[in-house]
Amino acid sequence: MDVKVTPPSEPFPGTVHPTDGGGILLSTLDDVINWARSNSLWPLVFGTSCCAIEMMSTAAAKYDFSRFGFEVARATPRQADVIIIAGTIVNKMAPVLKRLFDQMPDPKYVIAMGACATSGGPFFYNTYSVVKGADHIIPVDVYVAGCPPRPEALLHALITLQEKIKSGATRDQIRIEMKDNGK
Amino acid sequence: MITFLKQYFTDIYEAIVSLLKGMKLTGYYFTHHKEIITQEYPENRATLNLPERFRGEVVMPHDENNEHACTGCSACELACPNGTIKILNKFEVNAEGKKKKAIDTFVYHLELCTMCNLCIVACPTDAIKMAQTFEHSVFDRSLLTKKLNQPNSKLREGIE
Amino acid sequence: MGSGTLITLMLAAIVFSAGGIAVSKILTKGSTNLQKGQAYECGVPTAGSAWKQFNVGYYLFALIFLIFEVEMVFMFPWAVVAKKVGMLALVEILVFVFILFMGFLYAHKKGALKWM
Amino acid sequence: MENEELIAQVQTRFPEASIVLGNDFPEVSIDSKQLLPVLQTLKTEPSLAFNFLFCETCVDWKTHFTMVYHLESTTHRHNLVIKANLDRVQPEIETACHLYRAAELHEREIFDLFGIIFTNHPHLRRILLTDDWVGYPLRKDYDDPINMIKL
Amino acid sequence: MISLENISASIHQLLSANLSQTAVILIEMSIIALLAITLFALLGLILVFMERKVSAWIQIRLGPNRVGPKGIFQTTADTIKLALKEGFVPDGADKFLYKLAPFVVMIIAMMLLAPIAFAKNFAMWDLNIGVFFITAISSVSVIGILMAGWASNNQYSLLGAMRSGAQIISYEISAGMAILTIIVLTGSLQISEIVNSQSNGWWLFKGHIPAVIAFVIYIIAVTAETNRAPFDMAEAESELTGGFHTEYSGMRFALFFLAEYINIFIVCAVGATLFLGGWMPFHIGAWEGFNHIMDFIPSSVWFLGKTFFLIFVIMWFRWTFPRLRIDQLLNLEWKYLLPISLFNLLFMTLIAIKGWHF
Amino acid sequence: MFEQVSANNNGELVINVGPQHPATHGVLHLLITLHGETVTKLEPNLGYIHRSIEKMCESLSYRQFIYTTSRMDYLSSHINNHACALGVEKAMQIEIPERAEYIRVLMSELTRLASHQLWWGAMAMDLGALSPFFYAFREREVINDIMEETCGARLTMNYFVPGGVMYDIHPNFVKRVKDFIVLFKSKIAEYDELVTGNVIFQNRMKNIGIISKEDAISYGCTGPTARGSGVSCDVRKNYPYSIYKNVQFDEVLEYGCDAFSRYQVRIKEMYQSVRIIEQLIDQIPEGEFQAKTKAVIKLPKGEFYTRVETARGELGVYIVSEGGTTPYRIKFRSPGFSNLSALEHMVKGHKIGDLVAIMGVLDLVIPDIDR
Repeated sequence: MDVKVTPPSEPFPGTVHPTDGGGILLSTLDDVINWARSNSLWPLVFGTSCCAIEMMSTAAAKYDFSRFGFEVARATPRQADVIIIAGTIVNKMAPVLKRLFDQMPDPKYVIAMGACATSGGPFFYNTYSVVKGADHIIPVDVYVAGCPPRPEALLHALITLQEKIKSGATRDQIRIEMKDNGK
Repeated sequence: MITFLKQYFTDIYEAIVSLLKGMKLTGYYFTHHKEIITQEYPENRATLNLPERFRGEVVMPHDENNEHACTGCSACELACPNGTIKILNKFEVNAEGKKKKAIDTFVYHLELCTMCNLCIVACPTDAIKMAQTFEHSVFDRSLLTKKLNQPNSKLREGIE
Repeated sequence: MGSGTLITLMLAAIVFSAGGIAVSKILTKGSTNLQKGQAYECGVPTAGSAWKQFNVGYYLFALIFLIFEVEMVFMFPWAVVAKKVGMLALVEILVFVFILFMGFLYAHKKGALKWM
Repeated sequence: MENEELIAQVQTRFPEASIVLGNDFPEVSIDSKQLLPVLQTLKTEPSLAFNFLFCETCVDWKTHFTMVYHLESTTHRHNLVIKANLDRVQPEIETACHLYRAAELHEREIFDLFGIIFTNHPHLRRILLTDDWVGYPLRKDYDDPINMIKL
Repeated sequence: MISLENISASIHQLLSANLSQTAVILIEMSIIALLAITLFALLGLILVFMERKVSAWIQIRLGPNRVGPKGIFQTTADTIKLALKEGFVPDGADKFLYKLAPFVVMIIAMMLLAPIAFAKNFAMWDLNIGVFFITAISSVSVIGILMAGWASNNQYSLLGAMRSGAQIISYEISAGMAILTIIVLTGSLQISEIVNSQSNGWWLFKGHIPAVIAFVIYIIAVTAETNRAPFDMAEAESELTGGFHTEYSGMRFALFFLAEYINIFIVCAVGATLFLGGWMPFHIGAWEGFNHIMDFIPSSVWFLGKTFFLIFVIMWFRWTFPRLRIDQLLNLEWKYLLPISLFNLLFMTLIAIKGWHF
Repeated sequence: MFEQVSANNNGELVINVGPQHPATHGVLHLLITLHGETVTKLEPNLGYIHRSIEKMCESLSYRQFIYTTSRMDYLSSHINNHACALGVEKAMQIEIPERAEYIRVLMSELTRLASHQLWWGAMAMDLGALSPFFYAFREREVINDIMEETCGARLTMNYFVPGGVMYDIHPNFVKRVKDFIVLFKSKIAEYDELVTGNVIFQNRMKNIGIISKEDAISYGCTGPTARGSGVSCDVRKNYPYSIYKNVQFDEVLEYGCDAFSRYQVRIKEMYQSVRIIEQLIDQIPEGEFQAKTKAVIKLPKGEFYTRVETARGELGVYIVSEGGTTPYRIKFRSPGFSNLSALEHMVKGHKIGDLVAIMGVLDLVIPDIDR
């Protein structure tokens, strides 16, 4: 089996670029655009199971993802920027998820939260109705493991997504880069 | 008519009182910023202490000689409810020339793991434990499949 | 200045909105797929179009309140001069409000103010 | 009412049924065609008054199906299990949803997962799975090589 | 002393001295247009940020604080993001009306800014029927919402639009009645005159109980009129997902969003003008020293202070109360607000005619 | 999928509520027919989170299957685990140490409190009041911290194992629970101030979603839903398990039959949970926290039915064993499933806003319904 190992102690994404007011000093238009997009990720109200509760905890006062400008949760995909797939996706739900993702205007991002959305998790084996990972349906930008992940882990995923948007890299670019780094 | 009017105005009065009560409460919180309980996550990373029982991911502790305690007995693999752990064994020849089963690769699928602790309970040699890490976000899910035993690591002496 | 201001403001609003929309048209690239243009209804296909006959109750409601609205417009000129005219203004508005109120009670009794 | 007394009383009413005291509740095995009259009597008889169907399910025994009805009386606080065996080729049983409204969704679920036909059910359609699903997944011989990865 | 009045007057003088009349008008118009757009954008940014901070503090959390110092660039980022988001038209929609609706709402919101007196003798157009103009024009915004809801060809939008139609029309009445009670006192519809009539005290204090009742009714009615919680029937996130703007995205949605906040600003500005004396400083009877200090604060600060206080109150409502049901909302209007405001108006007329007010 | 829905001409709208809708608390799909804004027909469509847990459990051992139940009704995960553990213990006839029993009941009641708090916040959010959600989560986070310290997880604990609990309680546990009780008692008055007494809230809750006692029984409602209609159905009282028979508490009954009664039942249940915790917290006996069990659990042949009271109602676990290491069939009788069947009865003739309020007060957890 081909086993991949994460290099120890990668730099923490949140500290790579200082976010404080950096936007107005940036020179190129692209950077401004990416700065705005990364700091204004409005999530779609989408949760299917346990992870949705942890997502609510993240929204609640103790963890408060509104600090990132994240709190404007929209109930309609037309105004949302990011889907947090919080929970298991089953075969019956898959077309709905695809439809929701399709109906979102560009640019759109996806965070797969928890084991179920990442890979099927506890329902990987011996079940007849669970989709083994949301990336079989829609492209996923950031995966976060855990069952369910702590609120801090979701915030970490969010910061990781922000880094990705700021860098402007596409999914393919990241894949190639990872291959180059031998990861 | 009088009773109707009386009722009418009592209703209004009570309604306004109940509404003002609610506003008083929210107004209290608005003006008392010490009630704010937000923990700022990325900034408080240095001081963030998770309880030692928190189950973040399975790790295999190695000591300074690059030795671990896993004998490759597959008890954790059997205990795991959803195939998170795969143990690949190899046969080592030890000093006396006997063939002995030893661990080759301890594959750990973090993306499948539900942190149920059953493997830790099942392990007879306490070779694995739960770590308190939680920052598992990656761009590619293949990165979540991990090899727990470090390269060239050996079984610690005295563990059967 | 006068009404020119209004036209200016209208133009300003149009320029502002159209400018914003134009910028977003120029700078964004969209994508198309089969489902994007369909109506959003909680993630499942809709049961028919929204453009069908709907309840007449909605119109009734709007009509009744529209009448009140027009009545209120009549009261504006009265209000300006009420203080100068004196008691006569009060009597006049009493009559006016009385008739209005009767109509209101009638509408209420007919159930026109009940939301469907 | 104590279990022994209950068993005796039920036995006198339905002499053809076989009653055993299970691990938790008395279990009455009846013929599947008798289901409705039996439930009717159990519900309306004041000394029994089983008015609460708290669980309804099915077990696939490979040779036959067994419908299991868990009944409780909210007035007397006694419980009873009704079991009825069904043919595996053409499983059919009368619906209980006109006596117990709770049965409606339970029976739709059983139809969905076991493929048991409930006659006179108002809308017997799939409820948990999509309409185009093939097979009845909780049957023991169900196999789905695409969706189901065996450990 | 530098004030907006002096600045505008000197600009006018400067221009008229050098240029022909047509050119002066054209230049002044473009200045106004520019000012209006800037004000519009600025108000939107500030109000959205204020809403987010108010909600955060009420809800014992911090709110946006990572984008820029203390998070003040948060709404800027949001605006840029929304402007750069794909705005598309659903296939089934009535394309023309769908695209027109945000323009209608925006034009109405912009036009309503005209008669408002931002400072002493400073308004874009101090027309002699200012209050009437606001009442009349603001009812048109419902057409924009109905248009948006109907053109989307979405059942949620349609329901939201229907609701907001009924709601805005009906609350217009009690808001109008509340305004009328003050008009009876002032005897004028011109905003500058209404403000001037309060030089010796605000109508809220001068007008006895009827003025207070009218003020409360006004606040309730405008909260409903601007579709704010607890009267946010038209959007009702937990019921109708997005209400009338369910299908709107990107810049068009941003325009609705912006117009909503501008409308709040306008109704609060009108409330401050009618009841709290507009740009008039706060004076207490014979305390000469105190009154003198109050006069030192610029009139625009007074005006904005009062307006933002009212805006805060409306936000406070939103983050405290549950939403009403649509029929309860209409009950509230015709069972409580409308009769009370009618009788209140009569009562106030009596007071005004007898001269019992201060 | 549905019975033929024709776009008829009498002004009726057919609207999908869900699967992605903020008021359905997950992925419930309701197809509602509206006349004006009045609901005339409502049809639930389930299965958007049907994860085939029952099938999956047939291939898991008795130690392993417990953890899947945490994912069913994730808001009362301890109580779900309790039901499964009780079922296995009953079949194996394992005696559980008293300390473990105390810990289990304490944990269950803390879970119930946390669940009710989340319900309170989420219900207020459905009604359009957003701040209560944050206040409810503030207290809930304290419970979560206590849980995390002892069980190692915040939501899906897997702490109850056949024979007892996985590990002993944390040394801080007793003190922190006591602190929490003090805090909670000072804060629950705010709940009443902000929501219960609010005139808007009362008007929206009273006289909607009426279900009579007979109907509630017939629909199989349990938990606060049924107790709001005066049906005595608390498993902790009627069929006491664990050490509930030694504990003093009241079964909360309300007779209003409407949504407001159900609301009050839940609020009062919080007080009862606090009462139970107060009784037990000082008396946790010393001793083992886990009984000695065999490494491989084999259940004797037979059928075992266990029922417990979760935060939403009666959970039944029906285990059919053939004598092997894995169950032959497992059926979870989930409270939400039956409560949902009464939804149409409750909602018919009410407005959309009422639908949201009634669903909010039913406190549906969709994975619990779909399993």
